[in-house]
Amino acid sequence: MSATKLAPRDQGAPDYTACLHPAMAKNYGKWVEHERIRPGVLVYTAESGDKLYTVRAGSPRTMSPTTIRKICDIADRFCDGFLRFSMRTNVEFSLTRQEDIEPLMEAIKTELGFPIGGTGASISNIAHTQGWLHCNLPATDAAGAVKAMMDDLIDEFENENFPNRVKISTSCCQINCGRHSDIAIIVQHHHAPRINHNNMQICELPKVVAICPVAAIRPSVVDGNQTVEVVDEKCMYCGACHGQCPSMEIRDADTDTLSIWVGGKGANTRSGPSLMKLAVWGLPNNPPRWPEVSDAVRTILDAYREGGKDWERVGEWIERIGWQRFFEKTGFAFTKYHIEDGPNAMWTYNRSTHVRI
Amino acid sequence: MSATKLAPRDQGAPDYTACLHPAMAKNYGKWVEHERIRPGVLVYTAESGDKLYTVRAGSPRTMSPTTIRKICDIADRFCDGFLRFSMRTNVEFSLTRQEDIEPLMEAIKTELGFPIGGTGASISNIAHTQGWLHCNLPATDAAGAVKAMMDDLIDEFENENFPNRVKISTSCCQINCGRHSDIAIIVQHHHAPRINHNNMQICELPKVVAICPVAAIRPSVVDGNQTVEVVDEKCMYCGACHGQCPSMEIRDADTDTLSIWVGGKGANTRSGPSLMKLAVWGLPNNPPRWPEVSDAVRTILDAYREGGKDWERVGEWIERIGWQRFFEKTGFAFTKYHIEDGPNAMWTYNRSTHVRI
Amino acid sequence: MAKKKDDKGTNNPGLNTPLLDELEAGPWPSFVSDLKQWSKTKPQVAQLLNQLEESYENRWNYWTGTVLNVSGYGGGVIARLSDKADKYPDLAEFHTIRIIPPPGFVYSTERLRNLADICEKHGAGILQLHGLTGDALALGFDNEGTFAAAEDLMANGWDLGGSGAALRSLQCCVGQARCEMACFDTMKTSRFLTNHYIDFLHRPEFMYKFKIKISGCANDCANAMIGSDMPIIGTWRGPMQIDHEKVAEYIEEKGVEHVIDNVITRCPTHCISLKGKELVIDDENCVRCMHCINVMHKALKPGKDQGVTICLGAKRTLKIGDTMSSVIVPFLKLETDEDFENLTDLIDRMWEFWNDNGMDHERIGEFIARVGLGTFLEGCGIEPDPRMVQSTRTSPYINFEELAPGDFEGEQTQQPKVWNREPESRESSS
Amino acid sequence: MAKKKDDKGTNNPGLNTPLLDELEAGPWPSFVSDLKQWSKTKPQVAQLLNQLEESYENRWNYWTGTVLNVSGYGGGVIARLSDKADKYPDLAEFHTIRIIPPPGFVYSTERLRNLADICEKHGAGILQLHGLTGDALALGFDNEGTFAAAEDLMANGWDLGGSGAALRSLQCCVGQARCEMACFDTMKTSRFLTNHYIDFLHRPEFMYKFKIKISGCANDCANAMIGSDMPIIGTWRGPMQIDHEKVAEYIEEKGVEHVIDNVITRCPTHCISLKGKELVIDDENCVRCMHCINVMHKALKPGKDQGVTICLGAKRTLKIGDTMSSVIVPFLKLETDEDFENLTDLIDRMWEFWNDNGMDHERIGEFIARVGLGTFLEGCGIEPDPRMVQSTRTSPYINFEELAPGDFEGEQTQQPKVWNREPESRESSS
Ligand code: SRM
Ligand code: SRM
Ligand code: SRM
Ligand code: SRM
Ligand code: SF4
Ligand code: SF4
Ligand code: SF4
Ligand code: SF4
Ligand code: SF4
Ligand code: SF4
Ligand code: SF4
Ligand code: SF4
Repeated sequence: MSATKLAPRDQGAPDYTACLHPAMAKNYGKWVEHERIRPGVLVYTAESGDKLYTVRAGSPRTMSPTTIRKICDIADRFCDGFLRFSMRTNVEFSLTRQEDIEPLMEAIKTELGFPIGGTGASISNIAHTQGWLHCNLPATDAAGAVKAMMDDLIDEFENENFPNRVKISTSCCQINCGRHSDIAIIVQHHHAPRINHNNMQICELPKVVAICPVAAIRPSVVDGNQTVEVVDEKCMYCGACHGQCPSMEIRDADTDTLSIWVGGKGANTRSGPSLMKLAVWGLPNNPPRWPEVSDAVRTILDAYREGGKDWERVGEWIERIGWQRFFEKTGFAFTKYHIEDGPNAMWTYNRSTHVRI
Repeated sequence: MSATKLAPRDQGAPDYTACLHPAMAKNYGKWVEHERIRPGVLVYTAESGDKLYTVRAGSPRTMSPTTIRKICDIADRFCDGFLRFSMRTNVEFSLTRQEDIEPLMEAIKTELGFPIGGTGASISNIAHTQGWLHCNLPATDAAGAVKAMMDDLIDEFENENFPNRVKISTSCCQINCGRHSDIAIIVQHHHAPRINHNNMQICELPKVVAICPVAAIRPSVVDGNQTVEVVDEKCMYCGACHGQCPSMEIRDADTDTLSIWVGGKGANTRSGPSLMKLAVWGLPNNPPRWPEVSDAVRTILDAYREGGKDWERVGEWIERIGWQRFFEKTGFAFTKYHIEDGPNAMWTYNRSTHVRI
Repeated sequence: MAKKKDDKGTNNPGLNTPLLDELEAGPWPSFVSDLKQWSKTKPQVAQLLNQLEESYENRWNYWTGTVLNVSGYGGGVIARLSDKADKYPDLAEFHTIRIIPPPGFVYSTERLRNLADICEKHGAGILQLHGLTGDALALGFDNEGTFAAAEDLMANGWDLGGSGAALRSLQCCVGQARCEMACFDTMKTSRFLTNHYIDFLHRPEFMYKFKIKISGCANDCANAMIGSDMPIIGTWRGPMQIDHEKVAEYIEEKGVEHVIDNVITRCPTHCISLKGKELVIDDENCVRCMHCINVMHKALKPGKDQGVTICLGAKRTLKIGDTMSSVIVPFLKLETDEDFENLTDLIDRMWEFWNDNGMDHERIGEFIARVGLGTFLEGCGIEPDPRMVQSTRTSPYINFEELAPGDFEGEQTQQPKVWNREPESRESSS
Repeated sequence: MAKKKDDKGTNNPGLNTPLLDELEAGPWPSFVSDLKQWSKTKPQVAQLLNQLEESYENRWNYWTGTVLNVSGYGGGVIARLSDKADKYPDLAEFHTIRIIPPPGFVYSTERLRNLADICEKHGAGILQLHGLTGDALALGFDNEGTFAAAEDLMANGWDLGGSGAALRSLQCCVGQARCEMACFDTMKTSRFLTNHYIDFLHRPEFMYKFKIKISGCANDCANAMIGSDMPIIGTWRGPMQIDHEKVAEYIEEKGVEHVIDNVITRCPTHCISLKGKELVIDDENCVRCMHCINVMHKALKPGKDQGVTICLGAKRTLKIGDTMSSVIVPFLKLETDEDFENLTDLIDRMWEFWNDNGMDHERIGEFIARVGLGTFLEGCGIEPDPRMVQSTRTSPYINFEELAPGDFEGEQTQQPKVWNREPESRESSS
């Protein structure tokens, strides 16, 4: 590369105005109404009376240039050469000619093999993380579990049969890049990190000691090497040290398990944002299709569909019926591990006599 | 006393059945209905059809035998020789003859000088603590402030003009034996404890060091005496050490101030119990009548009466209208001191975009 | 040095209380007026008022605490010495005796007069009915007077209340004696627990104080939820009682809007709906908060199958900040002897675990905050129940004992990855 | 050692992925099928799939992180080295480039093809649209390929995204481009802030990462509240817009019960009431949660005087547990240049205080949790506002600077009480 002239730096975000469908550009800030024609298809009406149809298609997020080009081909044919991706890695094709909706949907299905849906009270695409494909920390894969789950849930993507939108995410380690969701799958470790003392980076030592939230790591010397040791009794297996220093290995293929969390919500609607909470733990890390995870998610979804009132998100439904009923209706066990510990624990206890009996 | 034969020990609680008004004894567990005839007077109806009238009179809690005997005289005349005290130190006269209600009320007013009321959506008697009359820790008096406040609020005791019951309490130190209430008055200190090094009890040393919530106290030696010292920057002026050891003096007549807290609630009604929160700070400790306190309490009460919906307790009203409106409507200033600090602070922040604009 | 009772009031300086006198004006009954009057009978009360006047003037307190015990008891007396004993000799010892009142604060005038008589006889005779924990407080005894009063009280069927690191005197609402909301017998429960545990009440041997308060229903008139380590609160299971005729009458009288605004929208779980003139309650989701019953108390009542919910942990703010009570037993019947045994069995186990593992001055709520509710339940042999929590945990870091490596068959196969490369930090050339 | 691009796929072992093949079945589009197909064009992708197959088999990961920087940039590349480089030489260096997408993820096919072309040319060509922070992710570049791709991208108008202790690529919802709920121009704001702060995005010099996400309204489709250090959320002041005719139509169509159950009872502040066929909103108490507007979106709309609410502090759980965003600016107009200056001025002050006083790896939410919101506000020169808190403090222990002794006139008059008696511990005799 040494001969190459450097390209311009620090250009920032591309000019979006050049990327807007003409109807979007024209009616920017002047939309007045939307309606769902059918699952996966919305129509937006502008002050001008213009109508913009949008067809939402589920993507696997990770795509080859071939697939990207197929998407572009379709957008060129039906959407004046524009398209967008949604916050949940769906592809959105917008068009102004109503009569093109059917042919467009046909093209999406046959040429891309992407399902159409993810709108309204459906299950949209599952947010997921890098997993074994690219991250250095994962204890499981995320894309594989998502593919398996979505195979199972495809009807729920293509229809709008829930009390409200259902957002699902999976993460491949406890760091949880997948964020809080109505339903989230994450990993748990079950013993303290093992240390590769031969390989400890001196430069990392102070950082790795500092990052432990419970001060379980202390400097030590093994075989004359500066290294660290972990106080087993204190360690809560969080893996923060592992992220800081790869010689602290937190993962264990034999003992790592998956767990499912429910009720995370970012929307400020009604009760506002809320963190997700533990529903089921101890599911096996079972590639390639993690059937136990799909089953448990399905169990939660069925109970939610049956018990939720319109507009209640998963967490709001559980809040209303109470956790006791949640466990009754899903059949999962409530254990002492479901009870929060740590500094904020008291705030999660039932500080009233409000109980369902 | 050495000659006295010891009386029987460990007898426990007196037999309440011998202390029940006959109508209470007869209809124990068989009451079906109550109604407020007028403020201060209730009628209870039993399955048997029996009716029991109850007149509630405000007492100053601290009473001489003379006053006690006057109470007994009235109860003998109208109540078959029985009476009770309520949870808020009111005296309750129960009777079965409706025609005796007026004469009873007359007797209470003229012979005892006690007001009648405290029922329903009124302000009942103010719960208070020992103060300078008997405790070893107080920075202010409680009974005096209560007397002054109740003089001001007597109409509110005798009528039921609020959205819901109003419970007020005062405490004479930050320990706050007065408990959480709709409105509570407590004391604040403003500098670290001063230490009487000559008088430090060695036996107390480990205890006083241990009790400091922020580890601000450490052992030290002054003039050859084992004593302690306080790290000023750490101290939060809580006074825990003062309760443990009188040689740690937290009070300061010149700088101690009073503050008013709102929204405490023990009832499980609706939203359930809640802790009280800071409304106003920095009121002067101003005996004998603490007029600034009465004024501030009145301001809160007026705003609550005007803005609260039926059945909303003070805290529920504030929750609904939001703290911003509370400060607007009362005219009190919101300051950085109103923002919680310490470990649970984050839980009190507004973790949504819910704002009134 | 204790003085003879007869000495009291010798050289009494006379009342001089200009500030306190300002508390005589106004319509609310004045404790100052009452005590001034009383000081004519009990001269030491004049000294008390004079000292209080100085407190008002200087905004300063003149009492010092000490310890005084009646033979066989480790608590019940709050002993105070005046810092101004030179000036007010009768305040040199000026103690309060805590006396267990009849549960629910019910009195016959005979009993109440008896109390006043004894307190007058042996001390200053000032009574406070009642202290915030629920004792009858009698103020103003010197050491000898305290001992004499205690004997006299006990000879008359009274007993001392709690103080220090002990079970405290219990408090309960009037309950079934006069209230149709009461879901169980609060007075009986209060007396039963007091007497069953009287040893723990009188001889402090806990980690720290323990308060029990008892309310007949969730309205919690006994201030149990915020004022006690262990609130016992009446409740029911199954549907509440609805008198549909009275519901219709109520709606007729007050109008639909009133019912929506005051009942329907106020239910914490939104489990009530209005179908014409009928209230329909989704009983599965009623959390027994009492609100709708309070509003429509002639039409609605607690259900028939009654019992209690037991909570744990409230205290005020010292050290770790306020703790609130949280559910420990969602529902317990409290009628038969066996039911009461279940209750004491539970309390025994909780006390044992707390006292075996707690720290000095650590209330049970602080103890639970420190060790965690999960550990506490396990220590007491109580099954975890989702009703104990408002929500399950948010923190993903869990110490799963069941899944510790030892419980897995065979050896750990995966060793730490050998990370044997120097970390590279590169920049594109030029 | 970097290899020449031409080498890729030499001695490619061929695909052997029985487990991954199971992810080809089923109706959902399969990334495995796509990549298998693509491996015919890019042989290194076959190695990638084979290594992934081993991960699936052994439940183990084979990537190690490292650092690689494009000239002039301190981030934007997530560099990975395979632990199985011996077996899969083309994975020896296999980096991801984070690329700033057009705000709102809008693309012309021209731009998207351009992106795909460049990525194919210099690396494995795998794209993820988009990463959870909001970057366009391009996977599979070796060191040289990374540098070449970066130059090519930049020559074509793209720029690198954020990584490390830097401002991260911003993310915003589609907003005014297609949504009638949008209360401000999310795309413009996103681009403006990206470009204004591009230096902080490209050259990590913060305490730790800082994410900004932007949603046009409180529905928060951009996941700002739980996924960013600083959510910027559209809102309005004054009354919302109501089309009373459409309200009546809606009630007609759906019935009163439906409206009560889905609108009236769901309002968090109970500020909506139904008077016949009219909705009455107590605008003072509307907290702009969007719920009623979502349900009756043809009849109700955000008010006309629009702006943003700014929050601060969300991050996931590492170290101190999850933090959530809380309000820092209740309302800010965001239309004129001056408005935008107000915004950057605010951000500048917050960043300065955080970076001057924060600790290593401390996100701004953790920083606030440590120093307290009061201190933070003061440090940034922001006025405290009650809308920043859900409730005022419960802890009575306050360090009042204003009332420190120095601020009082004169000397402290009261010295500690002289407690010069031995504590007495007495028992009644016998
Ligand atoms: C396209 C997209 C924005 C974008 O810029 O990409 C979008 C678009 C719309 N959202 Fe959204 N939301 C989008 C992600 C989200 C997210 C974030 C996410 O999915 O990760 C959330 C917040 C999730 C959370 O709480 O953590 C979100 C919470 C909502 C809500 C609130 C739902 C609730 O009641 O809590 C609404 C309101 C509604 O449903 O009427 C909403 C409403 C809408 C509306 C109806 C707004 C409008 O008038 O256009 C849009 C049509 C959606 C539909 O599916 O019927 N959108 N929406 C995103 C599509 C994601 C997808 O492909 O599935
Ligand atoms: C007599 C007393 C019980 C006792 O054993 O002494 C009592 C008696 C009644 N209470 Fe109470 N409450 C009594 C203290 C309390 C307390 C504790 C306190 O005042 O310190 C509370 C809880 C305070 C808190 O939340 O911290 C209390 C919260 C209630 C409530 C719940 C109000 C709410 O909506 O939150 C009700 C329900 C109601 O008002 O209908 C209630 C209702 C009642 C009823 C109507 C119950 C009944 O059917 O008899 C009684 C008539 C009261 C009246 O004043 O109209 N009572 N009530 C107490 C009178 C105190 C006084 O003299 O003022
Ligand atoms: C007398 C009484 C106030 C009154 O005038 O009614 C009182 C008076 C004292 N309380 Fe209290 N407390 C009294 C009810 C309460 C309550 C209310 C309750 O029980 O419902 C509370 C709040 C609830 C709680 O238990 O936390 C209360 C919370 C405290 C605390 C703070 C505990 C905490 O951890 O935050 C202390 C100090 C301590 O425990 O270290 C305390 C300590 C004290 C001491 C013993 C001061 C001391 O440590 O030396 C006071 C003795 C004063 C005296 O001369 O009699 N007192 N104290 C109440 C007891 C009367 C009775 O027996 O009926
Ligand atoms: C790529 C991505 C997942 C994905 O597949 O989409 C990702 C991947 C990584 N995240 Fe993340 N995070 C990604 C979005 C998130 C999010 C979601 C978001 O931004 O909305 C979160 C949760 C919100 C938050 O910021 O906390 C997130 C929380 C973390 C954390 C935990 C922070 C915490 O304090 O709890 C770490 C570890 C850390 O910061 O020390 C982390 C660290 C990492 C690292 C850099 C692992 C490491 O420390 O070495 C991962 C690099 C993987 C790779 O090979 O590319 N990542 N990470 C996302 C970024 C793509 C993009 O640029 O568009
Ligand atoms: S969740 Fe963990 S393993 Fe997965 S991408 Fe994020 S940091 Fe990497
Ligand atoms: S896993 Fe977490 S708790 Fe354990 S040593 Fe590492 S950083 Fe500390
Ligand atoms: S509040 Fe403080 S000063 Fe008042 S009685 Fe209780 S412990 Fe004593
Ligand atoms: S006042 Fe409180 S914080 Fe200060 S030294 Fe005493 S116990 Fe510690
Ligand atoms: S707590 Fe319930 S039972 Fe007891 S007095 Fe109050 S309303 Fe009646
Ligand atoms: S008691 Fe409370 S929870 Fe039960 S129906 Fe009535 S208002 Fe709802
Ligand atoms: S956040 Fe609001 S403005 Fe943005 S897309 Fe969602 S609904 Fe529309
Ligand atoms: S936007 Fe939310 S807070 Fe405002 S009126 Fe509608 S539901 Fe109520």
